[in-house]
Amino acid sequence: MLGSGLLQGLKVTAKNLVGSFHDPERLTTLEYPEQKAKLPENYRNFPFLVSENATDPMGTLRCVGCQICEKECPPQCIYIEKSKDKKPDATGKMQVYPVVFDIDTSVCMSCQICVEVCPFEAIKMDQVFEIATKDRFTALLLDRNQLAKPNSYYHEIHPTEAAEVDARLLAERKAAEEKAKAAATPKPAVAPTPSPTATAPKPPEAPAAGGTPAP
Amino acid sequence: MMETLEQVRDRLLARFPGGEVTLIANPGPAAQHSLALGLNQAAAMALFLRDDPDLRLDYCSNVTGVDWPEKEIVESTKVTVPDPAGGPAKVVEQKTKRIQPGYLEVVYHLYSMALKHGPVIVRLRTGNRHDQVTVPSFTPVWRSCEFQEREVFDLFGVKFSDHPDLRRILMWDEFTAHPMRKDYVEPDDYEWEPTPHGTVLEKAKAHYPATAVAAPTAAVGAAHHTPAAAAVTTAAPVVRSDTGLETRATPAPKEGTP
Amino acid sequence: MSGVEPMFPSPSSGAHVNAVHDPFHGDLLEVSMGPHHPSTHGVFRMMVTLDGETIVKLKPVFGYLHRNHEKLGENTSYLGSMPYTDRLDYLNSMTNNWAYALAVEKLAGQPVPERAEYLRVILAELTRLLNHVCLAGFLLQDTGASGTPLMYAFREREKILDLFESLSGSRMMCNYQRFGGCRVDASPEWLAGAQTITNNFGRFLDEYEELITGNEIMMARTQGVGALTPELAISAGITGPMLRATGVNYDLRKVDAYGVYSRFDFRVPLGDHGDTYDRYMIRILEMRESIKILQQALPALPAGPIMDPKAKIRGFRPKAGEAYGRIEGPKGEIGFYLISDGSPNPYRYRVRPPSLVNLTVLEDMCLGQTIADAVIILGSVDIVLGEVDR
Amino acid sequence: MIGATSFSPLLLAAGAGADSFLERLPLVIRDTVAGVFPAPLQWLVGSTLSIVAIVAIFGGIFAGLTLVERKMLGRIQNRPGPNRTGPMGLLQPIADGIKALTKEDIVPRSADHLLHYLAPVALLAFSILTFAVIPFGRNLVPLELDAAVLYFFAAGAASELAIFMAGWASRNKFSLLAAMRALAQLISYELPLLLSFVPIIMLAGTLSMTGIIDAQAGWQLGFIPRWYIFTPWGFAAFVIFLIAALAESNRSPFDLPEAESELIAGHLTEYSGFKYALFFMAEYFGMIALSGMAITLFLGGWRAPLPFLEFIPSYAWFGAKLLVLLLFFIWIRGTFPRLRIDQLTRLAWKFLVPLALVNLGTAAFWSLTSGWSGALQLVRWALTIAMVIGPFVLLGRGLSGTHRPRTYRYA
Repeated sequence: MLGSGLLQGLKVTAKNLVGSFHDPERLTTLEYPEQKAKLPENYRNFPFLVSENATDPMGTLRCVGCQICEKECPPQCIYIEKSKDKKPDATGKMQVYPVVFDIDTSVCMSCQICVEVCPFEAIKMDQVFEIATKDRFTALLLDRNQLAKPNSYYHEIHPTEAAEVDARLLAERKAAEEKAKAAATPKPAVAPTPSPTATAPKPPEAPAAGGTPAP
Repeated sequence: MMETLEQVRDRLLARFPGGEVTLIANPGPAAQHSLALGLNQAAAMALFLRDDPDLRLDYCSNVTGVDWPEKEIVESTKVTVPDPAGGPAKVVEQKTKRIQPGYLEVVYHLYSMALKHGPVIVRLRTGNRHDQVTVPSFTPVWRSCEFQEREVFDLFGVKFSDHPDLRRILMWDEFTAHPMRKDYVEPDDYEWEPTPHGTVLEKAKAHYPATAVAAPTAAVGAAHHTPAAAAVTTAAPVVRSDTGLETRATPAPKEGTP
Repeated sequence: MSGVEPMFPSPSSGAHVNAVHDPFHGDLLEVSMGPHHPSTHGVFRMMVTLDGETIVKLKPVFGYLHRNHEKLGENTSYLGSMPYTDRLDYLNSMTNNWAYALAVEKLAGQPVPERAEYLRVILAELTRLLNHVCLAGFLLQDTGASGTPLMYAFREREKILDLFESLSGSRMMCNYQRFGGCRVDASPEWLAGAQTITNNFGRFLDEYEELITGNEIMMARTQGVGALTPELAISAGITGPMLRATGVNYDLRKVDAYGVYSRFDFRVPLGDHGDTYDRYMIRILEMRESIKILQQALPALPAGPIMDPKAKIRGFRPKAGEAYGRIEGPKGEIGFYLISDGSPNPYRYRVRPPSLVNLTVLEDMCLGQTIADAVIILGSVDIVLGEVDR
Repeated sequence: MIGATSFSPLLLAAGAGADSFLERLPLVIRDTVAGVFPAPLQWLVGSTLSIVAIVAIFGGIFAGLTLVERKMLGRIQNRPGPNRTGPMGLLQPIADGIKALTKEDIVPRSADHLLHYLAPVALLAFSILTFAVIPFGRNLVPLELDAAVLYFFAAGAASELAIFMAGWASRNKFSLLAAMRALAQLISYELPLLLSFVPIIMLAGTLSMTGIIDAQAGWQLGFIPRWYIFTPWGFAAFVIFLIAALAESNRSPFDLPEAESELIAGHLTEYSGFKYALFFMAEYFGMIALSGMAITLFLGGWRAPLPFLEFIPSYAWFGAKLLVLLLFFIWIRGTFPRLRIDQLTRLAWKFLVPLALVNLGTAAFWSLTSGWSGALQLVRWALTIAMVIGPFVLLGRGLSGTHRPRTYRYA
């Protein structure tokens, strides 16, 4: 009969009207500034640079200024100048370091490609999203001082991923040390210094292992 | 199952005695080979492809243009220069070290919804890239070409005769160039932004000589381009330019950062 | 030059409309709907010529969101284009990713592990749910239902977006597929969440249909409005639900059977009238079929790697050649045509946008209808301007 | 001068509680204030007080209603609605008002400035005029007219003229289309609106509002009020009236003149700031007035629904009924899509008008058979119900035509 469909519709909306007062499924909104949704571990926003410790972020940056991310970044929002000299990194090895490392977050599209291509686990995705500023120019151009965040922070926001990365780095370091030791025992004069450029070795699973391991 | 592309070519040649049909091999793993049709009978051939009971390519999925300029042709002949024998692709790569004039190409991907086969890829090639850029339109054969051919016209500059409504589609009507051509130079318009990239800085200098934005740009640029000035970024010079753009070398503290 | 008689000439093309100049009719009214119109789904513009409220001519105007996506694709690496495909049809980034990955995999002859294929199917079907449920909401919004169906649709969409976020890190710009697999593996918790949403989605659809499908106003507004014949639909290259609403059985999931779709049991709903109501209902029915696919795919997800071990992330240079890869996106056939010259960037990167091609027949459908119908016909075409204008 | 004495017939007709203090409170206040002034000015002061009271009270109701509507629509749509301004968003209307007042008033350069300015004012004036004759309570009729019903609809119909003014003066194509739609809608729906309550005038035998309310006094079986809605023809007339009232007040699903998905904002496209707010206010006033009319005609006016509830003052009952009707309007708005203009007029001419005409006959039959009792009473009810449902089904079939749910095939 004419109108039955209309009445049915009224029934559904009435159900939702009443349900919104007692059924959490029917009132799904969060009161944002007071209540915050829990960000999933994989959530990504803008990149940051991982440094080994918080007290000396510039001295312990993992980044070696290899400029791979700068080349691969689709919107070209990264700008790097690498140093002419070498400085000891967190492990004490002499490394080139980025003198300038800028990310223009007004251009960055949070695609995570820089993270995937980085062979040194030096750049990771941050989860800070309340970054509105009144200055659309320089406030959105982050330099390396603003980008550097300690590894502990990385553990805080991406615990699973960070643990994997740490384990991998540790294994790499150990392997390198043993290799060096093995190399040092017969011929102490020639210590192999791995080149800090794009050809640096990277574990094959690294690009794919952005998140949790396969169950 | 659909007949092979060679058979289609042979039937087309038999049906249109004066026509040209060339099989173009695709050396890649996809092995999607294509037919280049001569322009003089292309529309009739398209009609044949659509209405032939064995082919019934009633659905033209994709229409696009490709620009092959003069210089690049030496490198890219692997893909495009036909293999007369239709044999394996390797042979082609070695023989094509010759300079060809550039041309524009329109590629049609045809499928059959009735017989559920495809694709048959059809290519039309213009004589050159300047004055002989007219190819017959397939819009009368497949309506789906209407907007896509307009797009090819807009972005590549291929003209389609018999197209019912050949206007620019994505760019505005007053636009003159064809942006998808390989030799397209983007217009020199520029809005100042504090990016450290060298090319943008060069542009900035050209557009804002000496005064105005040159000051903040120079500040940013100097800081980034001379290692000695790297420390300047950590200081906080506030630069106020004549245009009222105020820039701080140390950006505002990020709120919400733990 | 060719002298081919068009089977389906484009109506009122180029020529101006014959205005009826008698005192009763008066002049025709030309209205520019868009690019800031509330219901043109973005910056789309229709130049509509009206006789009273009846449409006598309608010319779509595009390009307000044009950013030359294809040129960007030619100037960036193969991988670098992947995040840009998210921004084509920003509702369906997962299927865009898949279509692009499929085309590149064809170009490079890159195999994909089975687990990744299953994940792709799961995500594509979730995307289909997401897109269709949005469309159902927007369509009802266009008919003036003051937001209620749209809000219900968005409520469900949010749940799927949450899933995407927890898997890929971003709600809409997923950037998830890679050449030869996927970027992140799905955890058991994620799969359980997907299973819950799949189980509950049918109930939501029931309620949604109760709200609106039988509604007399809805039927009066959509039935017989914007009808399309199957012949014209085929000739105009219409794909997706809009094609199947006319009764043409052409679903790439069945025709091409790409990925692992041949392993799932699902049906393709077909309409008989090709009008707006059919287009709406086909999408509702397709959602129910998508739920069926998800119910089969989620438990059957095999263990194993998600990336082909030989796949390269950095320094990816496919051999010279070309490939056209297409999948059944929620809006229709989304295809990518790539020409490689052996360099890290594609020589030619082309997107076959379903939204743009489906708009070919907008004028055919709208002629003789009223201005109020034009809005819902446009809504039922289901366009996203990011893809139309590219 | 316009004291309690002028309502003495009413007082006599009233039942228990008619003389209670609460019932007389508004009049007492008015008379006390007016008594301060010299006698020749008392009528002026009294009328002014009535006007101020109406504008203030209904202005307040409007403000509250915007909030209630947004809250209720929000709840229907599974969201909380405005809740940021003040506790639970209660100050939202004030914020809206301030916003509307402080916004720039934009007038298109090519608009007809005078008409563009006058349209919102006229619309608001016309809709306030209709409040003059509505009996808000037992003793609260601002203006007692013998032909109050006619006056009400005359004033109400004029509001469409203001909408046309707005559409025409804006010099905008969308506004013009909206104006044409508004006129078509007015002409179409004036007829079913008027025809729907002709049976009531026939049975009540008066065009006076108080007379119609008096005709609905008393109880059936001791507890069912003798309101017209509780008769089969009265119910049918009520539904027709409601549909037509929705159309007259441009409410969803008949909000075609301002159909935002087609005509952007229709006649409101070129209005901004406080003029826009005036349109908004007038729309709500129109809705409130028509609801008040529906209450008076069908729902027993200010009368209590049950005998033992009569101690509650009459204006409270009026307010409660008004609230129920308004919430119903909002509920409808939250549920239905919008009709097309041709469907809208077809609904009026091919469905509502014939139905209203048939209903006139049904009411006549009801009136003629008022003497039937016992078993005949049942026959009377059955016949009238059949006379309501039969045409509804038949006309409904014609109206829906070929529109029905479809079944789909699978490949």
